[in-house]
Amino acid sequence: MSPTATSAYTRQEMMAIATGREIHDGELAIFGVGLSMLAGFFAQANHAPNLRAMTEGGVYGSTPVGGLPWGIECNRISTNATSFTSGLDALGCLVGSGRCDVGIIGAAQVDKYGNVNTTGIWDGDIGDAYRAPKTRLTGAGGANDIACGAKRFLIMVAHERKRFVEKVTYISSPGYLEGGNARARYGFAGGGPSAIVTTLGVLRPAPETNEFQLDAWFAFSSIEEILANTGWPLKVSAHAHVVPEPTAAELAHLRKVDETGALRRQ
Amino acid sequence: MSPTATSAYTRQEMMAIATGREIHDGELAIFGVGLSMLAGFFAQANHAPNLRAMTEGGVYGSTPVGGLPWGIECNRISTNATSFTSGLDALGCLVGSGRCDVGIIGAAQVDKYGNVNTTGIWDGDIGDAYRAPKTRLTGAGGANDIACGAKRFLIMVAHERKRFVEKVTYISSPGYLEGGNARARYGFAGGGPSAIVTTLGVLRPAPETNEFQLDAWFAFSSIEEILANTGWPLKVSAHAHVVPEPTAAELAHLRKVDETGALRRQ
Amino acid sequence: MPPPKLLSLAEAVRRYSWDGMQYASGAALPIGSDAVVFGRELLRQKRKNLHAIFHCNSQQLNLLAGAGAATRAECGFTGLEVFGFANGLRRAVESGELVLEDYSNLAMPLRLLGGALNWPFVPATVNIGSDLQDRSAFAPAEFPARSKIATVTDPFTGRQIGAFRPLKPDLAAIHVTLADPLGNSIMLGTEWSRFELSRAAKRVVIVADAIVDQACIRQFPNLVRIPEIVVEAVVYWPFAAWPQSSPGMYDVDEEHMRTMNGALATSEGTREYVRTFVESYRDVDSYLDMIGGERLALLGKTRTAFLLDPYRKWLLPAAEVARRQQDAETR
Amino acid sequence: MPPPKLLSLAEAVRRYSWDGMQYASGAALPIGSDAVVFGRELLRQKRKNLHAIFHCNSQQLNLLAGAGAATRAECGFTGLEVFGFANGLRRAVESGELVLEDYSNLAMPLRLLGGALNWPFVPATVNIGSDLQDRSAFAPAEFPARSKIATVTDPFTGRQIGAFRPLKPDLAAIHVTLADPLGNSIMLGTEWSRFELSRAAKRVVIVADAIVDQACIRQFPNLVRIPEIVVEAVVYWPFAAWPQSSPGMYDVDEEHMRTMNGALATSEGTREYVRTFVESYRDVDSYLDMIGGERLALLGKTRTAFLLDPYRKWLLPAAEVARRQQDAETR
Repeated sequence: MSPTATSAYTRQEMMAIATGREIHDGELAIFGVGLSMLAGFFAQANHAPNLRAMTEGGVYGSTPVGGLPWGIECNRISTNATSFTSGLDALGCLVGSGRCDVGIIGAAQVDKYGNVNTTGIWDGDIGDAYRAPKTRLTGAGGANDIACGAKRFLIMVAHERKRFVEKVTYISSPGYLEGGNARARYGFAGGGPSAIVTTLGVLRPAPETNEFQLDAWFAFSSIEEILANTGWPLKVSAHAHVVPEPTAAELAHLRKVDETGALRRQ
Repeated sequence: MSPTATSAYTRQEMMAIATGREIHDGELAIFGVGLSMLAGFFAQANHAPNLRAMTEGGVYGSTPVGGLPWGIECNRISTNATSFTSGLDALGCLVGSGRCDVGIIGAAQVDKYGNVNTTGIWDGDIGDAYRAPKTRLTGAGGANDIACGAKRFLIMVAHERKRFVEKVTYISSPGYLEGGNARARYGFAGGGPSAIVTTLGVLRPAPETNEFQLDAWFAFSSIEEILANTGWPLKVSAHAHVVPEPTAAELAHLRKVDETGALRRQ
Repeated sequence: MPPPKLLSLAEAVRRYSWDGMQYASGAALPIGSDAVVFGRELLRQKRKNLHAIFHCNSQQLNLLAGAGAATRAECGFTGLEVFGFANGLRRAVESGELVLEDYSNLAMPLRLLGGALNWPFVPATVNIGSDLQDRSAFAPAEFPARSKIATVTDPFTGRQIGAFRPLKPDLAAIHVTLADPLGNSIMLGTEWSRFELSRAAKRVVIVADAIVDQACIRQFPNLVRIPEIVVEAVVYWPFAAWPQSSPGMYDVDEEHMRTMNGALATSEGTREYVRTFVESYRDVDSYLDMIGGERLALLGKTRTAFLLDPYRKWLLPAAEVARRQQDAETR
Repeated sequence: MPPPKLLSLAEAVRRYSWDGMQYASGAALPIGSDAVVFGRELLRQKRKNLHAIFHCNSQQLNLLAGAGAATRAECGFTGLEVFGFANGLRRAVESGELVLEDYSNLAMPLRLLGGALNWPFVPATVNIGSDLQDRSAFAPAEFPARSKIATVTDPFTGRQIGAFRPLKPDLAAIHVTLADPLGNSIMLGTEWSRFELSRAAKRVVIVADAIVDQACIRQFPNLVRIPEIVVEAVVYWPFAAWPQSSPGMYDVDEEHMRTMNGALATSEGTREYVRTFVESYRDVDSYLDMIGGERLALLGKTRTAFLLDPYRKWLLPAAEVARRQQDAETR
């Protein structure tokens, strides 16, 4: 638990709430499994009642019941849907097309330009010829499609030095690539990552360069702690500030969504 | 009515039965509206009980009830379907893909290479610049997709000189184009028209050239009558023969399908 | 829970249509499900220079073309199936009042799918090698008309195929059998290309024969192929496809199909038809009176009625729909 | 009326699978509907060198990979969602026993759609500009790996996009909730990409949790997204997706998801798992006994059970299914 004045909450809960605050009422939003789903449905419960939420499974109009769904198609989220279609519909017609306002994805590794690796961990560079990773991860899933197509997307990731690297070994989902307007080369429908929300704070891309810099820290963290846990020389925004702590209402809404307390386990 | 020995039947009925005889049991077949649907479901009723019939509407597993359906989606054929999907599924996944064994289409104009015009009638050639036809017809519909994708297709058309032309003014649905293996230029999944079944007889493509020639006449017609009603110098196959007349069973099956007697009106 | 989207037909047309727009409807078939009544309202509100995107012609396009409201159209099929040629459309094309661009019945849904997926082009293995590819009514001087259906080289084999232009109509009026007040929609009978159209169009207005309680939607989510997230407004209008049919609801009105198409063969007949069957009613009730109770009863006695049985208990009474529509409109 | 296609699982695997084939399943999600039991039977019949096409990994691919039966795979997602990494697949990839080609969750259904439509390539506006496009496990020396995801030029704008290779698996084993004896199939819950797969695969075997009378199919034709005309055989197998879930039928078996994935982390554990949960049963009954009546009852108490209610009255009793299966097999 974090040592703060207000009611105790975990770093994961702060991360979920900070992510949820990035999502606005009425938006068309897509969530992945786990943390990202909790953050998204927290937003819907707390301040975005008209959020048009979906999962890449093509599950529409539902809200999880009985706790964190085991997957985007889990019965916990399929039990009160208004529509079931398909992955091609959700990720293609609604996300890859550029129609979706915001998506939330996770990362095993993220770099200074918001490129995400969820494919594997290699010992050093992959090299000219592709080779299997030392540690195989979960692959791109729908995150690549969200990163290419959603008008903007949020990256949720535990703030650890090994995860925040100068350059990811493998780009599973494109951020700003080499920075600047490198994305333009590919004509992506989507605009790129608008924020990296971590267990310690919030990073946002700098104008022009699109290099991520420290925008805000949490009440329980600090600029120093964040710099120490970032694997590249992280720039600090001139307007860096502390993120307001969760309100009692926010915590209540989050914990209602996180019925099984996934975010309260340390 | 035709002046034949056996029970009276119309030229249209003979055309429908001759067309139906081209369809084999177990095939995946697509029928258009009107005559083509009657010929197809006659085949199913008469000799192809395991025919897998569909319409381009994505209507599967049904047989018309209450007479000739007004359209491929008419309630008369929608009332006992086992599956409804879409035009993209029927014409794309099942026909354009090359999966469908046989299709039946109609024609306003057909030429010596089996090219079909259902788009319009012009006064003379269209010319270099496109212009609206003097008489606008129904357009290509699904016939172009059947002509491109079905393994083979049958053309049903009233045998009149104005309809059988050296070269159609406008190719709505490709036959053998300029003949020979001209179709190969476009890599069509389908093989082209296997027969033109008319109110007077049956035309089939000659080997190599793929020019249609007279293969068979009906008991009530003759080589002379067919030549006189064809707008190009029609070659006669060395094996030209008379088509066996409808059997009592065939007529019974056809008239069961053609409940409202569409084919018996002259 | 988002607000209900029930709107009157007149209000929906006022809000979401304009002169010169690219207007798509029903992704319809000529005999079946199509928002024909939406086309009638477009005429009542004097919309003109419409660029019509119709997978197939229907009595709606036949009427809009015959009355001179549509001046451009893109279609796969332009007849009325067993009811013959579409006289209104035919007359407009032959007179040059309407410019008609021809495609096939597979090309149209593929172009809508391409719009839905926001692709720059759609691979074409049909329509190529025919005058559908070589001739363009929109670019008549161009031969072969490669700005209509281009050629593209398969990067894996070097083989040349065709490329369609994707479609993204400004507005789609989509007829469905059942919708809830939010726009979650159930179609009975073939979808034809209503699924692709609902994702391709910039805006979607649902025109439903009946409104159901959301409990029906949650009981049959796999039937809800058009979810509310892609819907702007829901119009309740019984017999909205008349004289065409709606599986589970009513059969095609054979007599009026002929009457209507006969009238559309001449401009006089069309003016008379518009006076009698377009401008004559004030609301749903007077629209139904115009068709006539006896005929409505007859058309409703469809063999397909059993298809509606699983959903009947959730049908909202007209009064309840009216109440919810008022709530929605006065927000 | 075509003959029924009911086959025993063993017979279906004997007839339609072979070593080295391109095998696709469920177009599944890791927690949900997938023909997991078909994968168990592939192991029982010692199939090997399978080239697996799985939109997402599932416990089936996790098992086939962990047991060494699959040596190549193409996937969009390779984890087990909240259950973590797929240990069997992971071990096979890290050891080099299985070569895994990575795509995204949109790329896979688009490639299946391309196969279904028999396109030479599919336009790609995702996966480009990332290592999904530049790196290929099947062509490791090639960088950038344009034989995997090529570039193609839009003929209308000259803009470059990507091009996917279409997929046409030799066999698809597709899990559905309900099927009639001919193969007309109803899915409850997301289709994910079962629709596209059913058209892309050269052969389709349906694995259904329950068999319904055709009257059910004719009552709900719009739910029948996989019609019998694309189906070779129908296998009746209750709890066919276990330990995964089947909406309307049963929940995910959380404990066995962990047990199974735990076992697949080592080759010893995998051998033990195969002995205990793959080779141990003789038929449906002993398969259900293996899971255990108490657990079956618990899993069957799913919140989603109401989704099955409209169809319950048409469910065929096991004995009746067995009888019809015998008829079909002895033809």
